[in-house]
Amino acid sequence: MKAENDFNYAAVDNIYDTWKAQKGALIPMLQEIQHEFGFLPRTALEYLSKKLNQPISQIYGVCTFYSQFHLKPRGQHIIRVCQGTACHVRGIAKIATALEDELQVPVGDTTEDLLFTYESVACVGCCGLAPVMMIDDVTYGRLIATAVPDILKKYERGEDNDS
Amino acid sequence: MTAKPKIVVGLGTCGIAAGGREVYKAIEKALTDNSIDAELTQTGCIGACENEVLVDIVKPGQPRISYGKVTEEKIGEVITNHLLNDKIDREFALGKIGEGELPAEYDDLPNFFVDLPFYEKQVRLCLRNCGFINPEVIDEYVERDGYEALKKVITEMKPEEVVDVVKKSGLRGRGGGGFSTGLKWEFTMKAVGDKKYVVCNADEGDPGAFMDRSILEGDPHSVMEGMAIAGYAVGADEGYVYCRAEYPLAVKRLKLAIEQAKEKNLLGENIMGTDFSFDLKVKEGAGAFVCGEETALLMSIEGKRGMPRPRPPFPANEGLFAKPTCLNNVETFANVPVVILDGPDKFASIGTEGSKGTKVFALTGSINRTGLAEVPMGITLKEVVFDVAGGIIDDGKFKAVQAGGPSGGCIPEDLLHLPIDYDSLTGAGAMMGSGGLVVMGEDTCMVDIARYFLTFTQSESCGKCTPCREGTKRMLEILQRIVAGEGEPEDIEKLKTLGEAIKDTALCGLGQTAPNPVLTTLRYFQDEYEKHIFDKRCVAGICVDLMVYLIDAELCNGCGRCRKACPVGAVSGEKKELHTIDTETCIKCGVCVEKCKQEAISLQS
Amino acid sequence: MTKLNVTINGLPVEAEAGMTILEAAELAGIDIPTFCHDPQLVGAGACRICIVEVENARNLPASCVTPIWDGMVINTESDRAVQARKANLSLLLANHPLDCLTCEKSGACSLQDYCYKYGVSETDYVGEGKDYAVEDSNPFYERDMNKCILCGKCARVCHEINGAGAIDYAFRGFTSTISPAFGEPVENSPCVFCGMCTDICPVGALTPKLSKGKGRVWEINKVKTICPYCGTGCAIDLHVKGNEIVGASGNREGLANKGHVCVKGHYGWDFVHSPDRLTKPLIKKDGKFEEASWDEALSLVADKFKAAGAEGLAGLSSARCTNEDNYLFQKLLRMMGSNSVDHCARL
Amino acid sequence: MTNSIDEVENADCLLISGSNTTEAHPVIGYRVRKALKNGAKLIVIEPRRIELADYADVFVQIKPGTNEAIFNGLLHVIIKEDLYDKEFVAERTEGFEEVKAAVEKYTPEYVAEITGANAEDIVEAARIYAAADKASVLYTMGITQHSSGTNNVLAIANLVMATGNIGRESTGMNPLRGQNNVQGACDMGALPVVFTGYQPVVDPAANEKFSKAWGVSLNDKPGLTVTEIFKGAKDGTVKAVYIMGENPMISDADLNHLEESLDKLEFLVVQDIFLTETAQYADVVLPACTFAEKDGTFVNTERRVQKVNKAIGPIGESKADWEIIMALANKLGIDWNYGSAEDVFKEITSLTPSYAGITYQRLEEEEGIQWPCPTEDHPGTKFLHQGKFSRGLGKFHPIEHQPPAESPDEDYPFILTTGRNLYHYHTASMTGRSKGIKEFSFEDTLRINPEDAAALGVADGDMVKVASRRGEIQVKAEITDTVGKGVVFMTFHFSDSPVNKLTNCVIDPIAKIPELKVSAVKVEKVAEMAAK
Repeated sequence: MKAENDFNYAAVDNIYDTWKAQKGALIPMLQEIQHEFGFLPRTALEYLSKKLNQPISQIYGVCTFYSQFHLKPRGQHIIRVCQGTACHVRGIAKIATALEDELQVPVGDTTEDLLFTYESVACVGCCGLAPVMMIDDVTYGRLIATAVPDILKKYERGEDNDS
Repeated sequence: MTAKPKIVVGLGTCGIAAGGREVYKAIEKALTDNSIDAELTQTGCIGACENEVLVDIVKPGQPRISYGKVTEEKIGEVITNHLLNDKIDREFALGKIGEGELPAEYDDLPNFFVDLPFYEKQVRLCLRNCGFINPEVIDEYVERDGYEALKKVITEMKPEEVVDVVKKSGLRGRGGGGFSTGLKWEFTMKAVGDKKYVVCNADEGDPGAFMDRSILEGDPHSVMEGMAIAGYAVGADEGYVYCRAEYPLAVKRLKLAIEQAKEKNLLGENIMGTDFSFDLKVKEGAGAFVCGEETALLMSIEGKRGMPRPRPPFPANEGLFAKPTCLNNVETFANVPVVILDGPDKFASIGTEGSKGTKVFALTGSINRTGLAEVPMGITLKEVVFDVAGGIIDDGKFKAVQAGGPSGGCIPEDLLHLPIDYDSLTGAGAMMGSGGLVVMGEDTCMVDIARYFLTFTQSESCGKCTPCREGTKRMLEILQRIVAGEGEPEDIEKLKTLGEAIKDTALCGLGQTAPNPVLTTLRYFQDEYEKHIFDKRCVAGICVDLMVYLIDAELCNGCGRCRKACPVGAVSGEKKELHTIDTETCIKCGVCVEKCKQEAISLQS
Repeated sequence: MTKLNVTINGLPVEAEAGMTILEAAELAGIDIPTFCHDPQLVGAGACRICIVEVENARNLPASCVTPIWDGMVINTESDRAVQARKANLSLLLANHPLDCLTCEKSGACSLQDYCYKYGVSETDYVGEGKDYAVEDSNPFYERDMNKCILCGKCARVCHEINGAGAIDYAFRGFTSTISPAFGEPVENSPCVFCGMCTDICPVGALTPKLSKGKGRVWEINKVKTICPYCGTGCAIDLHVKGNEIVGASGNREGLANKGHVCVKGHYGWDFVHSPDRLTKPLIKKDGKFEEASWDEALSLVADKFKAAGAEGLAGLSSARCTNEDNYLFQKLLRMMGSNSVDHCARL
Repeated sequence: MTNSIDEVENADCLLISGSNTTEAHPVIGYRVRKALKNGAKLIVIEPRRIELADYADVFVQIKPGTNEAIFNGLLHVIIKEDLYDKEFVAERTEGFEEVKAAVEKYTPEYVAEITGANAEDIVEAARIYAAADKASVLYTMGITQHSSGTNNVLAIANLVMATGNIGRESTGMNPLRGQNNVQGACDMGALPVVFTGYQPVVDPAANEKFSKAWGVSLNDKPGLTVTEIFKGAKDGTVKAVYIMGENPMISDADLNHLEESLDKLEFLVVQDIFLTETAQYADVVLPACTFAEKDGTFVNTERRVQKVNKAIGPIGESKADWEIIMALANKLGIDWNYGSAEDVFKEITSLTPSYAGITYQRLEEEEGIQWPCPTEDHPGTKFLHQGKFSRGLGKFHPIEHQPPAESPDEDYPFILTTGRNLYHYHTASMTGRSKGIKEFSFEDTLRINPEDAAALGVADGDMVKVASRRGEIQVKAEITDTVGKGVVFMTFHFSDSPVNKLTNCVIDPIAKIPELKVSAVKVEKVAEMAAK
């Protein structure tokens, strides 16, 4: 309940007011909400649905149709774990477990502090370095599970730029 | 006022990507450092992509000199040499444009549009201003007869007359099907409605097509003027440009252009003091290729899922918000002022019987000169591929040209004599589409290309109709099996049956044309499919799953690097002795090739 | 009305301008298969099963959304149309569980019927299929989106007829599905359980729970009657097997409701078979009810009424009972000399 | 209803008051939403922010029991701004001047004070309603279940006539009937003052007609109404009561008072499908068939007579009500011999001019017929009062606002108002025995405004005690801003929280409807332990 009250309804109000005069302006409203919040928070969508008198199912349908929209917050850093054969053979599963232990989220999710989004990827094409993961544009190869926490700490400390 | 020299930097998306902004800054610095008084400005894309970054220098009384492939480091020198010493750096100079005197030593500089092979066969109507004017300064457009056509239309012509002129010109839609623009306008004009709209389709989503972006970035007013003329002709007072969100620069320049046009009363209420009012808005897409389909586009502007709706009713009768709507694409609208000012007959004198005017093509692939080329209709594919684009790189052999993006098809060498017009391309199983031309050499696998395009359309299917939603998925699965060496003999038949059924029954243009890349490659290159299926071979050497890594016994010195690098332990061999790869274990990652200093390992089909 | 002449399967048909091919075919008694079409809903043209061959047309238009023109020559069962129809059936089948033996909808399933009609016994296209959990957390109906063929009629009926708009298309392309917002179960959506979506679903994706396992379509007899709840007077069909009601659905012929229903009319019929039903007359003896025969009970009532006299007798008739019941009720009381007849019209 | 359900979606203005249409008449609610999609304007005048209020162009939230004031207020604005239909008023009505004078003092500000609404909203609503070409008023018990219920209806009629919004397609005054055959029960003379088709028992011609047809000399004095019957039972003048298919022990106002009446009765026979709360008090209970087990006819809210068809045989020894009545008649020595429901219907049509043209065959073929249908070749009547009112000229009645019998005070500070929910029907004797519905909607709540709840220290879901001068019940609280401050709401569906123990049985002097929509109550939180 508290979180609800803390929600920035005023931002949604502003966006709604900017666009309400224009017919069918749902998409620009969503674009601005996403710009404001970094994603499309459910609370914002439900609030907008009431303001627009438009069924939330329809708004959800629009949000899930266009690839630009995200219903979940995206992390500051995107971690991609390689699922290629080489990585599989070389034990990417252990790396994945280590990541999940550290991040406390399953594949496809974002950590609560919004620092990391954890995804898997078919093959990053660095089989010689297997097992491999990428964080943003940086590739980490020949990984061992015990190294994972240290790598993540670098990002947590904001020292990722020099890598 | 004494004229200042002018420096123009090509700052379209392509120019920016090639480092245009850095070049611009370097020029600023060079001007300051050397206390040169010159006007520094920007322009859109002139089309010669391979030569980015492009910088033009105009010295009063001299022709405009175009420099290509300039770099941040070298540009300062080029500028100072040119402006202070009248020395033209031949390393970068591409040619001269326009009239004026040059020192005699530069007499041999090629005339940009006449002598450069890339431009020799081009006729620039739509791209008339691209690369010349600063798109962010409306006056530059106005100086080149901008808004004259609109003025003529709203002060001298009746709407019916405008429609007649457009009809007479033979202009056809440049976006896809090639429907007569004049007829479309006539239908919208005659449709009954208390409100009408003009909509510009700027949702250019085909991989490999970027002409609409170039026009919007380089000459937004030409599109807006075309829309306003359409508005006057059909009786609309409001227009939308639906632009894909991936074109932020185009959106920015459009919005700026609209603002400037409104300030000058060239848009908005009572344009140029007449009774005609026309307001224009920009709507950004949100990432759905299908919104390039006209009814899906309208749904999207209405704030809905971009799912196409059945036609009829056509947008001319029931379009945006169920009101009569005139919907054309960027290139079509950009042609309109030319049609009006030059007159329909002049326009119709270009092109063929059924296809009038020019068409802008985005040339990409294995060719020597990539870029945007505007050529007259009726020119042959061969001329475009070999004369304009300069043929295959490294003197390679031509294999096919993919025309029309994911909706188009692959045209083989023996059809290169085909003239470029709507009907010939459609007859060959391809289409004009938005005008993407991807040229492919011998090292392209046609099955892989088909799979590539289908992957695209499949992932962009809206999901509304059965054949597209389910059918493209199954076709893609079959193609994936074939390139993975798991193809079955009946797969070719299945692809044909599915492809025809989708083509025949899909709801919208995207679905109906989605099988084209597969059907045309099956039509012209069935043998490649058969080799993949029956011989498990990919002749182009593209489909990795059909290849094996082999170590050349002659070259291998048994260093063991490959063995150590192999992530799956597929390489065996004693030190200093010939190594071998166990093809069953090998996952074809290619690490061994990278590691081998002897270049002893290669992929064999 | 302008009349247009078209030819369908060689038959000359006179139809009205503005009609679709499907409507013209209906006039001529020619059946065209459809999944996504419903005369009460805005045309979608989504399923592409109703495609027909039209002379001089480039492709095969969907008959449900294509208007006729004068002189149109249509073939609903040409080889090309049938091949395409079979391909689309085969595609739907490839992404649909083949559990017809236990499916509630078996026998009334359009997919089953058309596959039968066109001899599509198995799919040519095996590949990835849907994998959704069956949703049965509400007491009224089950949602099995694995069976959904995305005709979209449920979503359209929810938006266009009911207006609740609880469900809609979500996601895109092959991953499209029909869903409440955020993938919540329907009870967490604005769904009001009118169940019109279950009536309109052509396959077994939406099935009423109360009717589950209670009878096969061919064992069920539908009896049209009027809903016993509010004053709207919705015509409903009671689904009867033997002497048991096993389901209900809206009846489209009803002029008051045109087939529309609410949760009560659709799912509120099972009180009829409640174990609480009174099955015998009861007489209260020493403060406790005892079963009695009709004769005994009615004799007692008659005696008491006579004893009460016209002044002392009153009756409450019923706004739930039929006209015939009410008529005889007031007639009886009035014949007994009492005008003290009323009912709870006011409550 | 003066109009048909089908016409709702073509109105260009709907004024909804005293009707939670989407819950109480869901299928008509669909049509309302369709009308809105078609562009109709919507005015909602309600004490609660019902679902449709969210879609309204103007939502006027009023205190319960202030309906006449608001309608007078609308008419005031319409007259003041010269928006009334002078031609219609002149040609088709009488008594306008008196009403004009009466509404003079109902300025928006004055009405706002009485009703708690915004004055601007009143003006806006009046303008929208007056501007519409085809305006239709939909209302139900929220208008009628008041001590001034009749006046409320007349106030609406004044508004409707002044703007000429009646007697045309999609244009009129439409009470939505709450029960499947409440219209039919009235049509059939299940009222103390009329025979079938509203032929008065006091009218000598009618009385003679029925006496002759039925072969006895009939009483020509009005009988007792339901409230009077129970009063009579209490003071001993009514001795035997025959109740068919009604459950007043849940639905009537002031249940404690009613209980006393039933206890006092010498003999009560209840004929029903279940052993209802009322049947518990009976001396004899007769098992009746449900709608599914019998043939007959229902009349819906748009006066459409429709055929009810037997789907299954009787459960147990139960019988169709008409069969039971016939058997009883025969026990009483009246010799009846109806072979079928159709035989009964034939007698009805022979005695009822407005039904004269209706036959079972026509009902089957024509999907029901809307009365009046005087002859077999008459198609039935889609909407009433076209060109002419039944009495000739439409009569305006000056109406003064009269506060409800009970106003909140220090002891009972809240106004309790009641209604239905979507899932249940009336006393839930049927829906409460339907598996799915029972599982989904199994208890009531007291809807209370967040501010009020906070002041009482009540949290969502807390058990509260609700008490009026007549009784008290316990129920869970549901905190919602759909009710205004000082107002609480409950449904009357649930026997474990029988809200009618609290309601006021004061009745409207003309229609004799109890004031179920307004009673003063107090609310207090029940201590944790006591709740269990």
